[in-house]
Amino acid sequence: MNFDLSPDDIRFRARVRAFVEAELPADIARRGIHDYHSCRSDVDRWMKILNRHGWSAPHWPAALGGTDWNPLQRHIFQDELRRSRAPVLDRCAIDLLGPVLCRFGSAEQQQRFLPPILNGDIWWCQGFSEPGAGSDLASLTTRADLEGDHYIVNGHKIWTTEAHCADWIFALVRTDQSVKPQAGISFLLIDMTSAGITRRPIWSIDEGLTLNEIFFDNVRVPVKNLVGEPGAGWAYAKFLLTNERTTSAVVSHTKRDIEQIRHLAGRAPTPTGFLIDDAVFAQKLARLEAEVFALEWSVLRVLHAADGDTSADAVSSVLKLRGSELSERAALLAAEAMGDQGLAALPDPEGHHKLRSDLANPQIVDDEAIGVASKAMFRRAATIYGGASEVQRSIIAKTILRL
Amino acid sequence: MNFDLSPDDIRFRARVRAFVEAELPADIARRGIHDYHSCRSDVDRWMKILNRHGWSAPHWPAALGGTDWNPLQRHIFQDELRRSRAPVLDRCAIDLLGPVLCRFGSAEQQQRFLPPILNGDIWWCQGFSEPGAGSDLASLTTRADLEGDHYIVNGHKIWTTEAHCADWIFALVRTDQSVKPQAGISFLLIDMTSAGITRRPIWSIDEGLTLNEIFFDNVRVPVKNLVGEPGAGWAYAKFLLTNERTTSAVVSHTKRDIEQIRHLAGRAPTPTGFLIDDAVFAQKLARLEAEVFALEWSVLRVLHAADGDTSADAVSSVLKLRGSELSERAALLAAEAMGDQGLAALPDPEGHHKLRSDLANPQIVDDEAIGVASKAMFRRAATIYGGASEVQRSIIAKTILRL
Amino acid sequence: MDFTLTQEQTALADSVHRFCARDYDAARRQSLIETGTYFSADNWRAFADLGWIGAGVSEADGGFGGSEIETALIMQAFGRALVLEPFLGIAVLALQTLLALPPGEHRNALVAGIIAGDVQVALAHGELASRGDTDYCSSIATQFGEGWTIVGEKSAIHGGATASKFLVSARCTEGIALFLVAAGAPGVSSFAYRTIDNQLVADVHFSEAPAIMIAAPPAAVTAIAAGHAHAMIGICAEAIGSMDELLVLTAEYIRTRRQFGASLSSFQAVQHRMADMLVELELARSTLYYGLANIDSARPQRDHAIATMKAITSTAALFVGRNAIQLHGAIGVTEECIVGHHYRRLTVIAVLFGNEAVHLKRLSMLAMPIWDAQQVEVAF
Amino acid sequence: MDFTLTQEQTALADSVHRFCARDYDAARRQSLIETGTYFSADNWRAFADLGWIGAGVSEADGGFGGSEIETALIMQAFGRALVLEPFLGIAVLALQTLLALPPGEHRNALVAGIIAGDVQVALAHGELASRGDTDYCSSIATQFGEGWTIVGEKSAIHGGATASKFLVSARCTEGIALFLVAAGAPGVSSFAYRTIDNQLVADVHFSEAPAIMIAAPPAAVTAIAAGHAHAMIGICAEAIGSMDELLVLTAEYIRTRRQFGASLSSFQAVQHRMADMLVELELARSTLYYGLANIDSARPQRDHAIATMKAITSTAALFVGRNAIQLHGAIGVTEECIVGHHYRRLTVIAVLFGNEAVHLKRLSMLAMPIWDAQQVEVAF
Repeated sequence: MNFDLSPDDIRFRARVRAFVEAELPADIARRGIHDYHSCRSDVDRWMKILNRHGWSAPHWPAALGGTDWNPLQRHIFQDELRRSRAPVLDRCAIDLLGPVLCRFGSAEQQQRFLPPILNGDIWWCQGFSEPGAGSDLASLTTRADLEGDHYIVNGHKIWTTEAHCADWIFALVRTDQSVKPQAGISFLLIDMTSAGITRRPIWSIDEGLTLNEIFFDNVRVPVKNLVGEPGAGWAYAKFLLTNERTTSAVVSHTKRDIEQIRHLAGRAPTPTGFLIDDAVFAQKLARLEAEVFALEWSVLRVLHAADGDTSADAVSSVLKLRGSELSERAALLAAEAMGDQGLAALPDPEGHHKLRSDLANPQIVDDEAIGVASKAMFRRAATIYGGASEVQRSIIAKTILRL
Repeated sequence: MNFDLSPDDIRFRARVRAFVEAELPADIARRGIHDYHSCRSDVDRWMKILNRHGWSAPHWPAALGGTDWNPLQRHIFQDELRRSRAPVLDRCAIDLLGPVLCRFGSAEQQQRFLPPILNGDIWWCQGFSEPGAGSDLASLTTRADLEGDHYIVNGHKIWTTEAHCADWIFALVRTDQSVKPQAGISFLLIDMTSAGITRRPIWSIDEGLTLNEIFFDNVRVPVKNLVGEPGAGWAYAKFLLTNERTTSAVVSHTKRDIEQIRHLAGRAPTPTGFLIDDAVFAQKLARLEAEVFALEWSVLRVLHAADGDTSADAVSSVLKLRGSELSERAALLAAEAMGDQGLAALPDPEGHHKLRSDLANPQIVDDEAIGVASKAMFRRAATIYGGASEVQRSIIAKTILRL
Repeated sequence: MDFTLTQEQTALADSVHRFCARDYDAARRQSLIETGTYFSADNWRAFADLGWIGAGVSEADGGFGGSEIETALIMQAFGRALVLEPFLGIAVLALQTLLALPPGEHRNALVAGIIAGDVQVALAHGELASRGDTDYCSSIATQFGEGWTIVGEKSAIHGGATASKFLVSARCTEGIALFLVAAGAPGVSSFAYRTIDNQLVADVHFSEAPAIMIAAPPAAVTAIAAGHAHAMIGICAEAIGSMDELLVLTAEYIRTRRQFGASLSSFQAVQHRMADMLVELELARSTLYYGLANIDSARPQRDHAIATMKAITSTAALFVGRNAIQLHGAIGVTEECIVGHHYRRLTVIAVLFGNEAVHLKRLSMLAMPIWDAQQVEVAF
Repeated sequence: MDFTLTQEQTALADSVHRFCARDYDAARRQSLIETGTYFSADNWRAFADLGWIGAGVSEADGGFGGSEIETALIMQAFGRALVLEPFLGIAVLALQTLLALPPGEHRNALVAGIIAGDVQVALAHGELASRGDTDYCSSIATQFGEGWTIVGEKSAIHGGATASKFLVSARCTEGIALFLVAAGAPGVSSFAYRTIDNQLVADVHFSEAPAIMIAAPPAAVTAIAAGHAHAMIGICAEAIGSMDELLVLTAEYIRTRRQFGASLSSFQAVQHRMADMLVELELARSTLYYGLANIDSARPQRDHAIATMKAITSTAALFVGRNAIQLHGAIGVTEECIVGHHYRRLTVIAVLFGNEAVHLKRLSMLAMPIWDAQQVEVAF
């Protein structure tokens, strides 16, 4: 056992920090402090900067535009991006689709789709969930029927993140009705401008827009847009999800939240001083801090697990389960810190986040305080998406505890 | 709606308080402050005092030695007894068996058994649980086979509270093997001095003795000791349990714990003063206090439910579930208040509670501090006995929520 | 003691539920939101005409002779329907503060106007630093000839967005007094905004605003405390109504929704979560009764009941709201699902007038005797 | 970073586990309890002879060249077997306090004696008022010719029941110093007693007891803090071992125990509870690594790691211990079931050297920067 960071890793962090401080545009950095989702223009600009340095997708193979960093370095890189409040990239493309295309895509698909992803030119969304198939993906019913050199897609996807601004979608579709449920599923890439696609935005509890429904009505998709083998979609989807081993812990996001809470509580007046000096509030914040460090060291354990150690996949349920709870608690604690102002509806002053109304509290001007209420509400979904906590507990019981 | 106590009820509490202050012997009162179970001699003396006033079993019918108090008055009576730290009576006889005999016992059984119960002359234990039948009583296997005018009892009971000092046991036994499980069970009264009975004490986590195993080897029990009808034992057991509607909330016990914690924390030194002034400890204590008052008002609701309102039975699961949790938390908080001394093993200085060793901390002399560690450990069982919390949640889901 | 409703109380509760079912369904509520008004003058008129504003006011004060129980019944029904109008701020907090003052010309006229639905008065007392401490007030009143002027910043004032008059707390030499200030008076700037529950509040700034004193120090402090005690019962009752609705909605949903080939309600983890939600709700309901029982008790006893109620109800509200969404899954976090709106309101209620921590701190400061806390007097 | 054990570490852990399986099964442990000794001199001799006392000590100091990792491995194995001897108090707390002092005649001799298993020295530092605050000390040292005398009351001293020498903290004019006092010296009264986990501790009272100063103020305080940091790693490792054992025992039990016609492990509520226990355990294990990574770091960083570890492990210990019993049901609260003994030990560990609240308070006082807390130096 040895818990020291290597000098290389320490230098690596310094290098990333220096890069971000030099390259992240000031206006994007300031908007990054706000608790709204980054707007597409900020993300696009930042991805192009990263891409110039070859850092858009560090976890991809170096030959396809990634890097040869080790898992710890990739974690440090993400950690520094969160620290600097840089925009969050197009995760669907970079983190989910990218690794699948790198591994299972044809050379032609790789050449066609990977470069525009790295440069932020084409945005993707993920079409997995359906109204009748949430946590239970195997029961999906969207079908793709072969007709010459096209698939004809019919069906209905839901909870499709960022679909309102996505250019393409990668979807799980049923190409074979005759085999058992998992075996008939294929992985298809679909141009969102195709005829027959309708998008319906689903506004969410934070009054923001990330979720959508997508209806496919006889949408024609060229067969060359099928990834890998027909019927192998289930395996690709499982592969895709294992790439989320440690990111679902959202440790770096929550660390950023703790900094924010300290900032807000240090300025929040109470009858006797400032909230940060209230012993009970300080305990809650310290508890959160302790749990986040416990989670970060759990992430470090998984990052250093031997290649092919499948127990690390199971531990990712631990990370998701606790990470999502901490993420929600952190956002609520930030709101609590702000007192009366913590639950004021506040539209993005930059105008990118659409609230239903502009009746906002004009007293809230601190960048760190902007969007806190929306974040607190949005995070209510953290223990639901990506496999609800109840599902994670069952996975832990079955795969780790073998109950 | 009207939430005021009637002048009668207020006067009633004053009357009980005056009675207890006048009649509870000083030495018993002092020992009652300790956190050990009362010793039999204290209970016996106190029961005789109560019996002289006709107050041994207020919830029995007045004609059979009880009173005509209303449910609120019975609650106030118990509350005042807890407040004064009077010994806890022989619950098995008074609260469990008594009402069954009053309702289903023959006149002869009532005349024979009720008076010595009221006077604390004969102690009882309850033989329900078996090694293979804990929460799942219907599967019990102890059998009683009719042979002339005797039942021959063979089997094995476990978790039998106070059996080591009980004179008699009331037991559920299977008298008919041929019918469905619930239908073959009878309710039998057995003299513990009968030939063929072996008791094995089960020391528990607090190093105290309340639990026992009892083995029946061809024990002869006269048929006249059968309560009610053969095969009706299941119904009598259910009736017996409904008499615990509100007592399982143990509200008055936990109120007494809060007083104790305040006392201990007010004298527990910290680097800067006393623990009671520590904001974080004070929050924990206040949370406990708030929950206990919430529970007490829930008890009041059940006490005032209309006769025959069966929903009150279901609510008793709510009371047991939360009441047992609070009871455990209160005991742990008392131990926490005492700091280093909170988990010191401490034999009963009166010598009634047997610990495995007499290596006790001689620094602990405050009556309120004696037995705290034992209590903290004993209360770990609170969410297990009398229907574990998991069983209570299922009952609530099924009977109240109809899931 | 009697925990059942009288015939009149049942009739009142039914009448509010009927109104909400007919005139305050999700679609009508949503239209108040989408038009950006968050308030309907017609509804307010109905509240007055149906006698609800004065339901909890004695006949001597021009009301209909009920008590806080009637107010709680109305708020509970409003909680089920998530009514947006500031009944709490105006018909409970401001009105009950006024009622706690000794009779007088201004007080009586304001009370009559509020009950009639003609005047909306908001209590401008809380400040950003208060954080639920009702004793806190840093605004300053200065005498100026016959009248007064006020300087101060009041925060998140309920009903402040639609009120035409403010009842303002401010410090004069002798302590905290109450003043009447017209919303349109010079020196008054009001910033109305929404909280996440789609209710309107206002930050109101007074910069040498002209004012009339309507209660001097000792009476004013007493009245503010009384008003807040009533308001806390109001929001706790509202929370109970909202949680009642969530339990019904969630039970329905999990019975019909199927996953992994079985209805959600057949999963033990789901059943037990629902059981825990019910426990939280029922304990909170019990503390509402504890609060109601003591609304007219002497202060330390009333404070104990109110603090207990608010602490318990705040955590129950967060727990039930959170888990109602959790059991609904993704649909629960959409704007079109009413469950999320209940969560939003319950989250606001949990911090309104002080969160759990504030009220637990109050409980520990009170250090009330455990055994006599419910009996105002034991004749002994 | 490398989270896998070296070959030598694996061998050490195996050796301790083998010893415990062979010489420390439940029956042998119970006999130590029933004979009222709670300690076996043979075992202590074995701990020394097998090189465990000196396993975490550098060769320069007469040890076997390991680090705190070796100590943690031993304590973790002891946690699984619930070893009663005061390895923690003597071989970790006292020994590491001494090791943190500058070399010197007394220190070197005591270290050698402890490692050899010949001398048992206990650190008499904590007092009843300390409650986990290692900076607290109210005992007084007075110079008396060449030597010193000490007046003070030390509380719950680990290893104090069997120690022949006490390393005592007391205040002199310059601050807190460390003194050596023989257990049998005049003015020393030692009251040994059991805690609920069947471990012995002692309250030790010094009434003008003669003493030799072995560390003056700044060095003494530094050493006491270092000794406690090592001891906290020791008990957290012990807790991990105990929790590991509880998860194994409980999983076995619920797989075999049947209720309502099905094995307990088939109930979803039981499965989910076990999952939550595992999560608590794994997060605690992670903080043990955080603590180990920083045992030699500069103080604010070391303090952050230790406080995080102790806060997280304390709550995990209570949660896992409590629920292991809960899932066992009635059998879990009997003395003959080892599960209850784990709970008793875990409950003690949760408060030893300060409970969760104490360590969270320390964290908030530290107010460490979030981003650089793990990196001792970012070359930037």
